[in-house]
Amino acid sequence: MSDRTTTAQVAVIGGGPAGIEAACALSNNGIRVSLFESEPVLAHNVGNKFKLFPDFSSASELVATLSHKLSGSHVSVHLDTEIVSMEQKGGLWFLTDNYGHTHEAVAVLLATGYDVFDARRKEELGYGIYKGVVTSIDLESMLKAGKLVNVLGEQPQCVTFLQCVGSRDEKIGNHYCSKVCCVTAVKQAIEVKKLSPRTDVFLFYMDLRMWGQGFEELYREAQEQYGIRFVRGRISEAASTFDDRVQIKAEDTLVGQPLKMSTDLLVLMVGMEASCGTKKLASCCGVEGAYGFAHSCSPYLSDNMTDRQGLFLAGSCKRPMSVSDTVNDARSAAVGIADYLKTALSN
Amino acid sequence: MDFGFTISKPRSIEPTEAGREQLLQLEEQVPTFRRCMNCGGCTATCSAGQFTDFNIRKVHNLYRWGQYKELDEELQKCMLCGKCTLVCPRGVNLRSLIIHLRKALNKDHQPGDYQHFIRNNNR
Amino acid sequence: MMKRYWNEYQKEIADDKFFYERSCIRQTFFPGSEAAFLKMLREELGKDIYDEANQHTCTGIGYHSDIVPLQTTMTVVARLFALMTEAGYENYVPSCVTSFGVFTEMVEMWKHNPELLEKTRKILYDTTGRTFEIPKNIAHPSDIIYKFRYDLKQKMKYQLVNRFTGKPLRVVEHIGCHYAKIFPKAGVGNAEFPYVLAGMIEAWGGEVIDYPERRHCCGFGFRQYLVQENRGYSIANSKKKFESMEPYEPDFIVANCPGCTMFLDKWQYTIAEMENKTYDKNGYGIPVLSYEEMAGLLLGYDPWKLGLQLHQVQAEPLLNKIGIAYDPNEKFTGVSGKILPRPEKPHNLLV
Amino acid sequence: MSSYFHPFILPFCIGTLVLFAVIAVKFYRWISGLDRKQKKNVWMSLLTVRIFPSLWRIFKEIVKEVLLHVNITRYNWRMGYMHRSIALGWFLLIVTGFVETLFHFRGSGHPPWLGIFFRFFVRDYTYGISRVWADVMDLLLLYVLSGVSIAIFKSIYSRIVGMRKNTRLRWFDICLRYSLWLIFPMRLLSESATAALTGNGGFLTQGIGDMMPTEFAQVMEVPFWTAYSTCLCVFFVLFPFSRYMHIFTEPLLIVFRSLGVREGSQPTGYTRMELNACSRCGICIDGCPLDKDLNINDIQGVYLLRDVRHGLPHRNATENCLMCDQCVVDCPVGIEINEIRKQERNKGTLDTHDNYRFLDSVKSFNAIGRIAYFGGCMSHLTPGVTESMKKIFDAVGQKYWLMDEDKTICCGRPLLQQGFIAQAAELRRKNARLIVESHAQYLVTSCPICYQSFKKEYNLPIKVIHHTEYLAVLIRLGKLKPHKTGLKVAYHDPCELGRGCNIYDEPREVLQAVADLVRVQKEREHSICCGHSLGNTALDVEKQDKVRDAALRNLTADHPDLIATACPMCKKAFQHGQPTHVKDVAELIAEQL
Repeated sequence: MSDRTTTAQVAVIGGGPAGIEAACALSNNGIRVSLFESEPVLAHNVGNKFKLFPDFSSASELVATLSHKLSGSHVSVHLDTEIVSMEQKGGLWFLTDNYGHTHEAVAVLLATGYDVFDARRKEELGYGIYKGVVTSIDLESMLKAGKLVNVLGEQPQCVTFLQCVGSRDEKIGNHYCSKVCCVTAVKQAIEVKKLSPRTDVFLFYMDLRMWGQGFEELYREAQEQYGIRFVRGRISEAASTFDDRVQIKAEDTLVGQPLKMSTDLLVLMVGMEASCGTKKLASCCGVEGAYGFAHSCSPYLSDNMTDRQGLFLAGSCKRPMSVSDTVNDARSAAVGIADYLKTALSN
Repeated sequence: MDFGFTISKPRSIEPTEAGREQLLQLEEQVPTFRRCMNCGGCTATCSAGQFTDFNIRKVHNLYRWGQYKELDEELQKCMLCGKCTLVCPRGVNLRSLIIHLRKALNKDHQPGDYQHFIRNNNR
Repeated sequence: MMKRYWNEYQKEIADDKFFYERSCIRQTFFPGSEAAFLKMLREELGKDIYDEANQHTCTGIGYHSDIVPLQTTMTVVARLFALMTEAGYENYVPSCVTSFGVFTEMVEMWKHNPELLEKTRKILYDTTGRTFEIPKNIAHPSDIIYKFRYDLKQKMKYQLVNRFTGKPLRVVEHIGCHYAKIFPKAGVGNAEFPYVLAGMIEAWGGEVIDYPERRHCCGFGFRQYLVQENRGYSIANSKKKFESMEPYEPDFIVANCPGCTMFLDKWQYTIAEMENKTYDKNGYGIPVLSYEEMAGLLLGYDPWKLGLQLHQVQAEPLLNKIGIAYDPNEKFTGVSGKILPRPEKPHNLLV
Repeated sequence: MSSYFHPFILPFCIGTLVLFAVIAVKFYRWISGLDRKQKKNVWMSLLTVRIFPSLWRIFKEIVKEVLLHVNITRYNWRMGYMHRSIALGWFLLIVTGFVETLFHFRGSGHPPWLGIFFRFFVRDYTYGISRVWADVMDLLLLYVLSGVSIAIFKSIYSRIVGMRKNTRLRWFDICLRYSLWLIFPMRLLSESATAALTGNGGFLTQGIGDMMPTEFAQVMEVPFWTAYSTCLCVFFVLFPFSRYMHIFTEPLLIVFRSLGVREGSQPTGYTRMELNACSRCGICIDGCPLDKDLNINDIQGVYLLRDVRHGLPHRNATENCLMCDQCVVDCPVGIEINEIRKQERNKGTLDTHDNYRFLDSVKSFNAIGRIAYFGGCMSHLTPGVTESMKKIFDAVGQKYWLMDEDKTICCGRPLLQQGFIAQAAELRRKNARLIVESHAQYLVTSCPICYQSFKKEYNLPIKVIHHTEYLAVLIRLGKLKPHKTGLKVAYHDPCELGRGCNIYDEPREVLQAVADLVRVQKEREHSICCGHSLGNTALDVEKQDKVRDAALRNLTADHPDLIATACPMCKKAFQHGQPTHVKDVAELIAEQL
């Protein structure tokens, strides 16, 4: 074996909440784990967030806790290391990274996560063309910086959220629901109101899916305490006004009349897509499912397993998932992997 | 003639068998029609709707319930520009829907006079 | 063969010796109908029917419009019963469906609240010095014609058959709401499937149309009609019925309630004037007959003596279809031989 | 003269007479069936001096297309050879036959059928120069026979002439095809039999004749000639009712087209000419995206023309077409297929008047000294294009009037394409009023659909240009000096701009100023439609997407950095496809100012 090769019992690809949680759980059971993260930092998707729904706990604290846990474990962490291909030979997995190094493992956990939808593909909404049009990710960093301003640098009079950008859209090819945007929008709307109480906040939705514990209560709070206006209709065009605000066209479907209004900020609730890494590795291993996500054996009893021996999945590389679901899924993956290792090693 | 009162409009929609048949026929012609989830994107973007009160979503929902009154006149406002079809997140073929709706609502409709021409001029 | 469950319910209808009470609307708008009914019973069937000269309203219109209080209605009904008792009859026959409903209702109320009956007897006696017995049998004239429909059929000159096509005439039957909707057991065939008119039509060769709004109210609705501003609601109900029956292309409508006969007839004119819409293909409207007129025509009575010229929708196309002979010149000659004034022609409805 | 008669010539003579009588009647009906405008065009062309050069052009085109089949050869040389060998070969066979007869009889005194049955009647023609004639005739017959054999092979395996598919023919046409194929072998046999007996054949017929036993030739000579004559008769009598009518119709079509006749919104006698001029060669099937990508194989031009001509049901062929004009460009006869399709789409009573009164209140704008810019309906969904154009106008100091900044009155072309003629005209009147009243200098539009409409259907008093033309002019004049980047760009020709309006060079010229243009396998007039064309209402989005994906595959084969196009509709279609960077030409320029 060359010095460029590392060996471990388990290779975890992806250093987000799923990867870290699973790696720590495995490591705590005495299993040797390597973790690969293509970015120079861990958990960058969560790290970009300000607060988490539904209880407004801090996202950075979550990341810090996870990092702390990881550094306290015996996991060997490889940052800035992107796994570009992998193959299975004689019961072992061989992973090749972007430096050309090979890593060996008995089991592999794919925790490659998601990318956010590129809102420029919905050109009619003007992202990248009008400055007043931002994505939910952009808004998150504004909220994090505690500075919510319109194009002119003033406190916005009006902020409008639009749901389902890049999700539930057959034209873009994403038929699925991204699951977390509804509650995220409600959370962000409340945060906008907290930061700037005099701003009018509108939220355009097609259906509001408040599926988790505390979500419906959050929705009600947004209506009752924060006076956020919910409009059932999809915005189909955005244009700019003479004063650099954004003019939007929608229909209030409950009134049955078209609606044309100006807003300082139009926030596009961009959905989740399979990340580049997910797409690449899932297709490389032949576990590619719908829309480029990785495909698990069955959603009920073997949701962490794949059709390939020793290849496991955790988190949003399978489908859009919230942070809490992701972490739980990672733990269940760790249990599955530990079981697998027992049988694999005894054979 | 003024009788001092007018005929009241029905307060509620009462679906009929005939309306159901008509709807099924339309759904057969434009299968994507069933997919609509009433997001209103079509109405929001509608070119004609920028000038006048024309709501294609409302029109086809009224058709669903067999409320045909004045729908034909309403549909004539459409310019067939195709923006609605382009923005529809569910891929409803709205232009086809509009043409078929107009055919269904227009009792005198016959295909162009060309058939007649063929009969007279063929071979 | 379709099973007709309503056939299983038959109400009790007296055989002979009837006390007849006229209807406010029928005797005003369709006087020939009541005359024809009496003639049919007396001459064709040989029954005893008494036509009291001192009779009066049952208060039905006022009662259902909340103008006349209940106790007043009870007393008025009691007086009518007193007239019957005095004349020595026990079988009450009110010409109007609403009267029929009122009488049935009052009798039912007295049955459950004897103190009300006692109070009514006392008031009637105190005010008029009359006493009364509750009738043994209350039947609507349509019930009686229904009961004797086969006897009448033997005397009929015509059938409900289109003589041009040889097919049965397509008939819409309309039952007044107060006939069986208040007390289902008071109607032949119950409230859902009143068979009283359908039985006549089928016995006499016609075909009954079963259309979606068959049981819908004609739109009279008392309170709705009485206030002009509310009439839009009344007419909307009639319109709903017409729109529902239109695709079935009925040859005529027959009703057992005088109010229904009147509104189904007159509203067709109003709708034609307001919206230029008629419900037959040729623009004449659908003729509306009372059951007495229908029976009378088939028995060969003169259409003009039956008073068909007083209807808004003219019956000539129907008469031609059945093949009933009539003299167009006699149309506006009264019973007394006096020439009646000719009505103005409507703008839209063809006559 | 009577010595040159034999009963077997009768079928041929009858057939020929019927053929010419029927054709005369048809031609008369078609020509008298031209509408007023078309007749006016014909007279205008005939009565001016322009007629002389056009007569020469007509002659040239007839020779090139009817005999030489230059267009088909250009499309595919094997297919061209097949058509040419039969058409030109047969034509020369007839002409040479007549010349030979004339030569033999020194001008006159012979019955007209002699040219066809020369060898049978002139049995002693075996000396001197006659040998040369016989060889020439045999050579021509061989030429035709080579074409017929290719045709027979093609009917089994179309790839032999480079076609993906054979046209599906009516049984009537199939039968007639067999009778056509039989004619030439029968002639060969007849002449060989005569040659066997008389020795008057050329290298081919004599060669075969020499192999025939004399008794056989004696018995079979007349039956062979009779069969030959009968084949000709059957073919001629049924000819005018079959696809072969194109042989005589095509020259007529060329004449009238050269005299300035074009399809109108209603079918006329000219339409009948076009319908009859289709030889059902099937070239239109070859390029059709619906056939290639969706396997929809009953709607192509050939089937539309066939079904319209014979009055067969054709609702699907009428409606289900992208109107991408690929078939129109490919058609070797130059039939205006999609104009006929539009006539067929005529919506009759659905096409009502006075629908758009709500547009009457729209006010024009005093745009004296400005240009009018019309983004088009779709441009509201591609703000990148309109914003870039605004930036460019500002950069060159051009004052402009945004005709449809907030709301657009559709140009009417989508309605027209769907057969709503009156409604489209109403919209054109509304827009034309706004444009004329504004007194703008000229009209720039970003949408090729609107561009084609304004240019061809509006008759506007001002010049209409597409924004790519505008940008090309600005760059040529040096008013715009964009920075050249190293981007590799593949350009997609929108159907309406390229095949529709012949604008291929300007967008490329503009692109080359800012980027490196990558060659695409199918480009210019062969560019693949983006699939989302407004010409079609019958396809659902899933199917449109399949056509789009084929177009994308074609464009991205060379892995360009981005795809450039010049149509908002195409741009949207590609944006919705697999994540690919798509930009309008205008955006690329605006970015590099």
